Amino acid sequence: MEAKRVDDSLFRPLSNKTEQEAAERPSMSVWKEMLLNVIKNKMSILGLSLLFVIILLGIFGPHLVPYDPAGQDLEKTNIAPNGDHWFGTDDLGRDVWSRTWYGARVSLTIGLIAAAIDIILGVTIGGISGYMAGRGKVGDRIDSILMRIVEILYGIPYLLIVILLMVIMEPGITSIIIALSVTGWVGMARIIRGQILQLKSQEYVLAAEKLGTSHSKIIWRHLIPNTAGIIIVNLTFTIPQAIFAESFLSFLGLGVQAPFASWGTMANDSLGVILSGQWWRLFFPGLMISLTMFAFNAFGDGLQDALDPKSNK
Amino acid sequence: MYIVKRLFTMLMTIWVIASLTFLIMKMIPGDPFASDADVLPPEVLQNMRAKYNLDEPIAVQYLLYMKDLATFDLGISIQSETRSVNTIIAEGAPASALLGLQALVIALAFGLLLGIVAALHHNRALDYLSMFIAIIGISVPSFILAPLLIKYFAVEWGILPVASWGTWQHSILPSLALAATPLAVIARFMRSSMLEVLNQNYIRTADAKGLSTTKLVVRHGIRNAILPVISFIGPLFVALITGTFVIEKIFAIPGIGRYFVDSIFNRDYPVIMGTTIFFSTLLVVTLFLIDISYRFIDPRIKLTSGGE
Amino acid sequence: AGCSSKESGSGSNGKVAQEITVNAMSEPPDLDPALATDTTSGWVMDHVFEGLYTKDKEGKPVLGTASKADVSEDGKTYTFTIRDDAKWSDGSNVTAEDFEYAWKRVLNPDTGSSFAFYLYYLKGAEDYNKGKGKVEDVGVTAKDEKTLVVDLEAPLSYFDELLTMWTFYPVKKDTVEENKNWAAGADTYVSNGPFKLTNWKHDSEVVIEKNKEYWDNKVVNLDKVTYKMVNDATTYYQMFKTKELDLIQTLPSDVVAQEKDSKEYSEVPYFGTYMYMFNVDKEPFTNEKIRRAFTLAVDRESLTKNVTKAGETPAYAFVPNGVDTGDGDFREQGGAYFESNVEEAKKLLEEGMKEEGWSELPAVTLTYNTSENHKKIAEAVQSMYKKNLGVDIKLSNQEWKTYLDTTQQKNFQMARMGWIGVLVDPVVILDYYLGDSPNNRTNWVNDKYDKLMADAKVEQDTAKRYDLLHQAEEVLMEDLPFNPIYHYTNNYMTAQNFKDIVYPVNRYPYLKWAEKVSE
Amino acid sequence: MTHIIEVDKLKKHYPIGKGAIVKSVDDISIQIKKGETFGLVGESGSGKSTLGKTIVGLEGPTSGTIHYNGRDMTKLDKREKKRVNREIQVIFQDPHASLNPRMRVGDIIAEGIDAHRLARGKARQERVYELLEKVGLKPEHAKRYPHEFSGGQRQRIGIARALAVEPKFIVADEPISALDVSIQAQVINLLEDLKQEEELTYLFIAHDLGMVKHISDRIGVMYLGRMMELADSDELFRNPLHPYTKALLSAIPVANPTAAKREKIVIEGDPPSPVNPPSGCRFRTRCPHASEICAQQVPEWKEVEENHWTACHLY
Amino acid sequence: MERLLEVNHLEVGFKTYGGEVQAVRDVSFHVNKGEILAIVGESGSGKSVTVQAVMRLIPTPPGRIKQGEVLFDGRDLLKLSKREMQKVKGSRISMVFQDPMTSLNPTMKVGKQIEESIITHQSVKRDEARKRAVEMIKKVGIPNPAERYEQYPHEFSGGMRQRIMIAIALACHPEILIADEPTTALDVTIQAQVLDLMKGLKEDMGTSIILITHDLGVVAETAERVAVMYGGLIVETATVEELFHRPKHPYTWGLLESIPDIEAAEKERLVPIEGTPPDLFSPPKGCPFAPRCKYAMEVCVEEMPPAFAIGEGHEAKCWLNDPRTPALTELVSAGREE
Ligand SMILES: Nc1ncnc2c1ncn2[C@@H]1O[C@H](COP(=O)(O)OP(=O)(O)OP(=O)(O)O)[C@@H](O)[C@H]1O
Ligand SMILES: Nc1ncnc2c1ncn2[C@@H]1O[C@H](COP(=O)(O)OP(=O)(O)OP(=O)(O)O)[C@@H](O)[C@H]1O
Ligand SMILES: [Mg+2]
Ligand SMILES: [Mg+2]
Repeated sequence: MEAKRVDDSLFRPLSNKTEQEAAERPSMSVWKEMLLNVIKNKMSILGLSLLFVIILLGIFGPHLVPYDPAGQDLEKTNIAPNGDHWFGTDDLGRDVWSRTWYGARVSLTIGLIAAAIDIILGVTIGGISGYMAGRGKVGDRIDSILMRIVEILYGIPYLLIVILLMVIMEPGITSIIIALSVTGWVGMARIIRGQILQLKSQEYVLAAEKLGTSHSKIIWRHLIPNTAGIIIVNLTFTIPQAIFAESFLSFLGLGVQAPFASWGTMANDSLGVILSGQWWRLFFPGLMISLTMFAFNAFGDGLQDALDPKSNK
Repeated sequence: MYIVKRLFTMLMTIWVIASLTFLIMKMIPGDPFASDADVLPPEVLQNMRAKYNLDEPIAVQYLLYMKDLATFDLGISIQSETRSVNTIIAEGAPASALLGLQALVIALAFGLLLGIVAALHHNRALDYLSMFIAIIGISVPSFILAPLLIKYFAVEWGILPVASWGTWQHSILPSLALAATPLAVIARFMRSSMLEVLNQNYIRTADAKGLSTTKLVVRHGIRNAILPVISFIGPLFVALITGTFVIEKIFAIPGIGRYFVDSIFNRDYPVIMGTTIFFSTLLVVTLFLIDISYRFIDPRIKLTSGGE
Repeated sequence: AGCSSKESGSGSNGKVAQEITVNAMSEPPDLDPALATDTTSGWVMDHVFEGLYTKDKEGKPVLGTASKADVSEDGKTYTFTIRDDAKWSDGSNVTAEDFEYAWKRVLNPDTGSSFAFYLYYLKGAEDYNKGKGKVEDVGVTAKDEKTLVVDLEAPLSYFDELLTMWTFYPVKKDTVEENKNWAAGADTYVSNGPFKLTNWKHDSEVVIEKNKEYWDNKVVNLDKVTYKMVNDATTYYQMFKTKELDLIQTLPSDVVAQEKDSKEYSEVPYFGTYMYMFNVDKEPFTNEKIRRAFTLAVDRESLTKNVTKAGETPAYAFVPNGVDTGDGDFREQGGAYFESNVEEAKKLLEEGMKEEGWSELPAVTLTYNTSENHKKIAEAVQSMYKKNLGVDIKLSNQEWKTYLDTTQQKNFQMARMGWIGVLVDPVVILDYYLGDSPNNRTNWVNDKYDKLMADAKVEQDTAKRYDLLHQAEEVLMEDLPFNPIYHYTNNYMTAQNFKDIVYPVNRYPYLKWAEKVSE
Repeated sequence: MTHIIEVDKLKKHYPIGKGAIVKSVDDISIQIKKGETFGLVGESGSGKSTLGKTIVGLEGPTSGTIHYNGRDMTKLDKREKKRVNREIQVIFQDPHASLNPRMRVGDIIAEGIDAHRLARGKARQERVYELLEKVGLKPEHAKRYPHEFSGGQRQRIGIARALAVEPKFIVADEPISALDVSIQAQVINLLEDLKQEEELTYLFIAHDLGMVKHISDRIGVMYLGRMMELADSDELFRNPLHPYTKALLSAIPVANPTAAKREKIVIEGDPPSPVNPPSGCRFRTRCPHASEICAQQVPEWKEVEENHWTACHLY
Repeated sequence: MERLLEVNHLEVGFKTYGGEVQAVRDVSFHVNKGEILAIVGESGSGKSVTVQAVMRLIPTPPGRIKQGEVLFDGRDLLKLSKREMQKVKGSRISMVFQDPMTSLNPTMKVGKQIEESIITHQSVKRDEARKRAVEMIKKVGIPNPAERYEQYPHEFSGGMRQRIMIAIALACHPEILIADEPTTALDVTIQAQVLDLMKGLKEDMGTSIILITHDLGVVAETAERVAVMYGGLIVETATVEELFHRPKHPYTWGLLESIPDIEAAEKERLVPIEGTPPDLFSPPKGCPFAPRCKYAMEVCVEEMPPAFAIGEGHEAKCWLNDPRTPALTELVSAGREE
C-alpha cells in the first residue's frame, strides 16, 4: 500500500494547529468585479471598442477630409468611393464620409437620449406599476392609473402629437427629446411591468418587505436588477428605433434641419439608390447604424453576463 | 367583478383617448379644405364647413361627435366624400389584419426559434449568428428592407410580384418586411429570458426526466421565458393588424394603415377620429387580454389584490 | 408573374388583348364630378365622362357631347345642342336637363362642392352658391330635351376650354336623385364617356371598360383600363420594370438619369411653375433689389440638370410654355425676364443693403413643405446662396396643411410654392398674384398689374388680350414678389407596345385613342 | 410571563378556483410567551407555514386576530406598524429562494439596517461583520453572492439578516432541514445563544422532532389546519395524549441500526383533504380510537392537565 | 452481488471567476442491485454534485466532469450519446432533487409534471398516464389527488412539493433511484410512509436506491451501506451497523455526536464539529478534515490519507487507521493547547 511510503516521523500530533484559513478569492467592489467580467467577455470588449471607434470618428471624422459636410459640388454628384471621397458623394455632391461622421454625432446623441428616457421613465413607471399591482386598493389604483396613461399615450396618434409639437416648438434637439419622451418609454414600461409582476412573488421580495425595506428600494434593488437582461435587450432596440424616429421627426420638420445630416436622414434620403445603384449613399450610414447596433448588442450581452453573478464566465 | 370594472375602465380609456385626440386635432393648424389646387372663396368654404358641422363651436362639435359615436356612427370622410369612415375601416381592415397576422406569425415563429437556439448555444457560434441576424433585423428598418426585397425577389429573380394585393404571393414580401424587426426583437428577448430560465432548477428536473432538448425547451422553457415577449407583442399586435403606413404604401396594399397617417396630413377629421377609436379600442382590449394572459402563463402572478 | 388581369383574354385568335394597366398613384377620393377636386379623380372621370366640349389629340377643345354650340353677339349666351346619339352607359339618352341638373347641383350650397367657384362665370351662380340667390336665377336652362342655354355674367374667351373640366360634366339626374352615394361604387355608377366604370376596389384599383353606348366608340381601341394605386415611386417603377404596369409617371428622381435615353421614357411639360415666394413685408425682402439678388443668384440650369433632373425647364418668368396664342407660344413671345448672374446678384444685394442701411443682412429662413424633393432643392438653393451671395440661410419645413396655414398667415420670409394651371391659359397662372387673390401670400399688391389683368379678361380681341397679359407679366417680373425656379415637367414611362397615348400639358395621359399593338 | 403573541381564532383560507377553498389554518388560538421557544410540528401540509406567515403578516388572515404585545396587529398606526414589523422577523424555509441572487451577502444582511437606519457607513459595515461572525460566517463572505454558499451557509445568512434589525420575535420556518446534523447543531446552538443574548422569542417550525424537542419550551402539534395538542416539550414527549401525537412520536427514526426497532403506530387510511375536511374531529378518519362522537362534535380545546392542552374526545 | 452502478475516480470542477471549485475529487463508490446506499456528509461536501454527475446533470459551463467513469449495467454513462442518455434518464435512473421549492416548474400543473415522465418513456395513452399520475400523487400521501393534479407548485406546501418530486422520480419504476434529501421537508409520519414506499420498491422490483440525507435516524432505519463525504471526498464507506457502531473516521464520530438525544431527560448543549469546512477553491493537500480534527497529526496536513480497508466493505480515509499512529488519548492531550 502506498501508505507505506509516508515518512514515519510525521505520525506525531500536529504541533501548531492553526485553523486553516480558507484561501480567499480576490474580493473586490461590485463595480470593479462587473468591469472585470465585462472585460473578460470578448464580445463585450469588441462591442465597447467598436463603439469607442465610432465615437472617435464622430468627433474627428469630418476633420480628416477637406470637405464640409454641407458643402455641395453639383458637378460632382454621385461619385463612387475613391481616394478623394472615401465614401463617395451624394446626389448633391456632398462628401458622404464627412456627412456620415457628422451624422454620427446626431444619431448617437439621439440614441443615448432615447436610452436615458427609456430607463428614467420606462423602467421607473413599469417598475412602480408592476410592483404596486396587487398591493391593496391603493396599489391597484396606482397600477391602473399608470397603465391607463400608457394606453392613452399609445392610443393618441403619435403623428398628431408631433405636428402639435412642431407648431409650438422650434426645431432642434430639445424638440426631439420632448417628442421622444412622449411615447418612447411606454414599451419599456409595459415590458418591465410584466417582468416585475412575475418576479415579485419571489421569497426574497417578501423577505425584504418584512425587513421594512421601502417600496422604492425593493423595486430598484431587488426587482429591477433581476430584469437587467430584459432592460438591456429593450435598450438595444430602442436605440435604433430612436435613430430612425429622429429621421422621421426631422423629415416632418421637428428635428435636425437640412443640410445637417444624421444617419437616419441620410438613409431616408437615399432610398432611391436601391434602383439606381449608388449604393454607397445608403450603405455607409446603414452600415454605421448596424455597426453601432452590433456594438451595443455585443456589449449588452457581455453586460448581461457580467451582471448575472451566476454566470461565471 | 374585476372584469366588469375593467370593462368600465376600458371604455373610459377609449373615451379619454378620443377626447384628447379630438382636442389636439383641433389645436393643430390646417384646414381640411385647403388644397394645393386653389384657395377657396370663404363662402364656398362655409358651405363645406357646414356640411361637416365645422362651423359650430368646438364644444358643440365635440358633443355632436360623441353623440354619433355612441351610435357607432363615425361620420363621413372629408377627403372621400362618398365614403363613410365605417366603410373605410371595414374595407381596409381585412387586408391590414391579414398582413399583420401573417407578419406576427412569422416574427413569433422565427423570433422564438432564433432566440431559443441562441440561448441553447450561449456564447457559441449559433448564438453569434442569431445575434447577427437580429442586428440586421433591428438596424435595417422596413422602409429600406422592403425595396430591397422587391428588388431581388420580384425584379431580379422574378419569383414574386412587386406589389399590390390579391393573391397569397402578394402578401409574402410585405409580411417579411413587416416581420423583420419584431422578429429580431423577439429573438433577443427570448434569448435573454431563456438564458435565465435555462439556469433554473426545474429545467434540471425536466432534464433528469430524460426529455429531449426540444421537449425540454417547448414544455418547460418557453412558457417560463415568454413573458417579456408577450408584453412586447401586445401593442405590436395591434400596430400590425391595424396596418402599417410604410409597408402599405410601398406594397400598395389596400389596408387602413395609410389612413392613420393620410387622414392626419389631410386633416380629415372624421377619419382621424375613426381610425384612432378603432385602434385604441383594439389596443385597450388587447392589453387587457395580455394582462389576463399573464395569469395563465404564470399562475403566481397576481394582478389585483382583491380575491379573484 | 402575378398580375393576372393582363393575361386574361389574350391569345385567342391571335388578337392583342386591348388592355392597359396604368398607375393612378392613389385612390381617387371622389368620382363624383361635383365633388372631385384632385387630378387623380379627374383622370378617371376624363375617361368615363364627356362634357359639352372635349379635347382632341392636340389638346384643343372640340365639341363633345354637344353637336353644336351657338354664341350670341355679346358673347354672353351660349346655346348648346346635345348630340342625338349621346347616351349614358346604361343606354338612356343624355339630355340637356342632365346638364342643368348637374351644374345646379354643383352650385347648391348643400352639396358643398369645392370647385363650385369655377361655375361663377354663369349668371347668378355665385349668389346662389353663396346662399344669396335663388336656383332659378342661375344661368343654365334646358330649353328642351336636347337644347341647353347658358348665360354668362361676362364674355369669357376660354369658356370652351373651361367646359372640358370635370366640374361641368353632366350627371344622370335619376341615378343621382335615387342614390346619394351613386358615385361610391361601380354598381351604381353611370357615365357618358368613352369608358365606363366597372370595378372599384378601394385603395387598390379602378377598372374602366369600353363604353359600347358612347357615341364615338369607333375611335376607342382599348377594352379595359386598370388604374392601380401605387403610391411609392420606387415600387411603381419596379412594377413597370416587371411589366405589372404599362404606364407610370413621376419617376423616382434617382433613376431619371439612367432612364433618360430609354425609348419608354418621355418628358412632357406640365403647365405650372415651381417658385419661392418672397414676403415683401418681411425684411430683407421688403427691398426689391434684394429680391432680385436672391432671384439672380440661383443657378437654374445647374439646379434642373443636377438636382431635379427630370427635364424641368428653368423658369425666368411666371407663365409656362404651352399656351398657343395662334401666333406662337405665349412664353416664347414673352421671352425671359432675367438671367442668372452671380456678379449682378452680388451687386444688387450690396446696393439693396445700402438702400436699407443694413450692415448685415437680416437672417433669412426658407420655408418649404415636407417632401424629399423640396428638401433637396432647398438644400441646393441654400448652398447656392452661400456660395454666390455669401449668405447663410436657414431651412425649415412643415407638413403640408400646417404649411398652407403658415403661408396664408404670411408667416414666412421665403417660401416654396407651386402653381399649376387647371386650364391652359395665362390668366389662370397670372391670377395668382392679383392683389385680392387669396393665393397671393406675398403681400405684394400692384394696381397696375390688377388693372391690366382686369382689362385682359374682358378683352374680346385675342391679340390684344395676349398683349395685355404680357404687359401684366412684365409688371410682375419687374417687382419680383417671387423667385421662379422652374416650369414643371411630367415624366412618363410607357410600355413600347402602345400607341396613340396623348400627353396633355395639364392633365394626365389621355387613353381614348390608345391602342395596344403587340403583346 | 407575558404573552408576546396572542393568536385568537385565526383562520386562513385559500380559494383555489371553482369555488373550492383550502382551509390551511382553521380556527387556531395560541399564546406565545415572551422569551420562550414555541415549537410547531405536524403533518406536512397541515398549515404550519401558513400560520407562521400569517403571524408575521406576510399573509392577511381570513378571520381572527393576532395581538403583538397586547396590541391588535391590524390596528396599528403607521409608525407602530413599522416598528412592529421590524420586531417580528422570519427565517424562511428555503434558503435558496429567499436570497436575492444579484445581491451580495453583505448587502442582503444590511438591508434591514438600511431600511430602519440603524447604522451607516463604517458602523453599518462593522455591524454586518459582527452579524456574520455571530452566525459563524466570516467577514470576507460579505462580498460574495448567495449562490456561492452551501445550503447551511445560506440559512445562516438568512438568520443574520433577520437578526440585523434587532427583532424580538422570530418565526423560523424549518430553518434547519436543509442542513447536515453537525451544522444543524451549530445553528440550533446559535439560535439558543441568541435567544439568551438578545432576549428573543421563537416560533420554531420543524419536522425533526429531536431538534424540536431540544430547542422548544413548548410544542404545538398541528393536523389539517387545527391545533391538536399543546404542552411543555418534555411533557409532550413523555406523555403524549392525542392519538396523532402518539403516532407522530412513534415514527421518529432512531439513529441506531441495531436497536430494537420501536413499534410504529401506523396511521391508517388516506389523509383527508383540507378542502373538504372531515366533520367533527379532523383526525377521526385515521384515528384508531375514533368513535361516533368524534364524527359529530368538534372536540373542545381543553387543558387536560396543567399546561397540557388537547382537542380530543378521549379526554 | 451484482454491481448495478459503479463510480470510479470521479472528479468534478466548477469554473468561477475566482478560480476552480473542486467540488468532487476522486470519488469512487458502487451500488448493488436492490441495495440502499446512503450518502451522508457535510453540507457542501459534494454529495449533490456527485449524484448529479452520475446523471450528467452538471451545468456545463461552468461545471465540468474532469475525469472518472460511471458504469451502469456495464456501460459508461459519461460516454453515451445525448440521445442514449436521454433514454436512461428518467426511466432507468431517476432522481429526486434536493430543492423542492425551485425544482418544480412553476408554470406547469403538478400533475402534468408527473405525467410527463410517464409519457416520455412509456407508450401509454394520455388518459392512462393521467390516471397513473393521479395514482402517484395519492401514493406519496397527498389528499385529493385528482384536484391536486390541477394545481400549481406554489399552491403546495413545502412537504407536498417534495413528495411531488418523489412521485415524478418513481413514476417510471426506475432501476436506480437517486434521492437527494427526499424527506427533509416531511414530518416523520409521512417520512416513514415515503421511506416505506421506497423500500417497497426495492423489495418488489429490486430497485437500487442512493439516498442522500442528513438524518442519521433515517440512515439507520433505511440504508444498508453508508458513504460519508467530506470536502469533496468519500472519507468512509461501511455497512450501516459498522458505521454506527465502529466508525473509523473522526468526521463520522463528529456527526454521530451531533445528534440530540431524544430520550435525554434534561437539555444538554448539542455538540457540533468545531471549525469550518475547507474551501474547495484550493483544497488542502492533506486530509481536508485535518484542520478541524482533534486527533490531527503532521502527516494529516502533509499527505492525503489513502483508503484504509477496515473490514468487509468498510474503508476509511484516515491516517488514524495506519498502524504507526499513536494512541488517541496521546493525540488529544498533545494537540489541544488552549
Ligand atoms: N454551479 C456551481 N457553481 C459553483 N460552485 C458550485 C456549483 N454547484 C455546486 N458548487 C459547489 O460545489 C460544492 C459541492 O456542492 P453540493 O451541492 O454537491 O453539496 P452538498 O454536499 O449537496 O451539500 P448540501 O448538503 O448543502 O446540499 C459546494 O462547495 C458548492 O459551492
Ligand atoms: N398560495 C396558496 N394557494 C393555495 N393553497 C395553498 C397556498 N399556500 C398553501 N396552500 C395550502 O395550504 C395548506 C397548508 O400549507 P402550509 O404550507 O401551511 O403547510 P405546512 O404545514 O407548512 O406543510 P410543510 O410541512 O409541508 O411545509 C396546503 O394544503 C397547501 O396546499
Ligand atoms: Mg411549510
Ligand atoms: Mg446537496
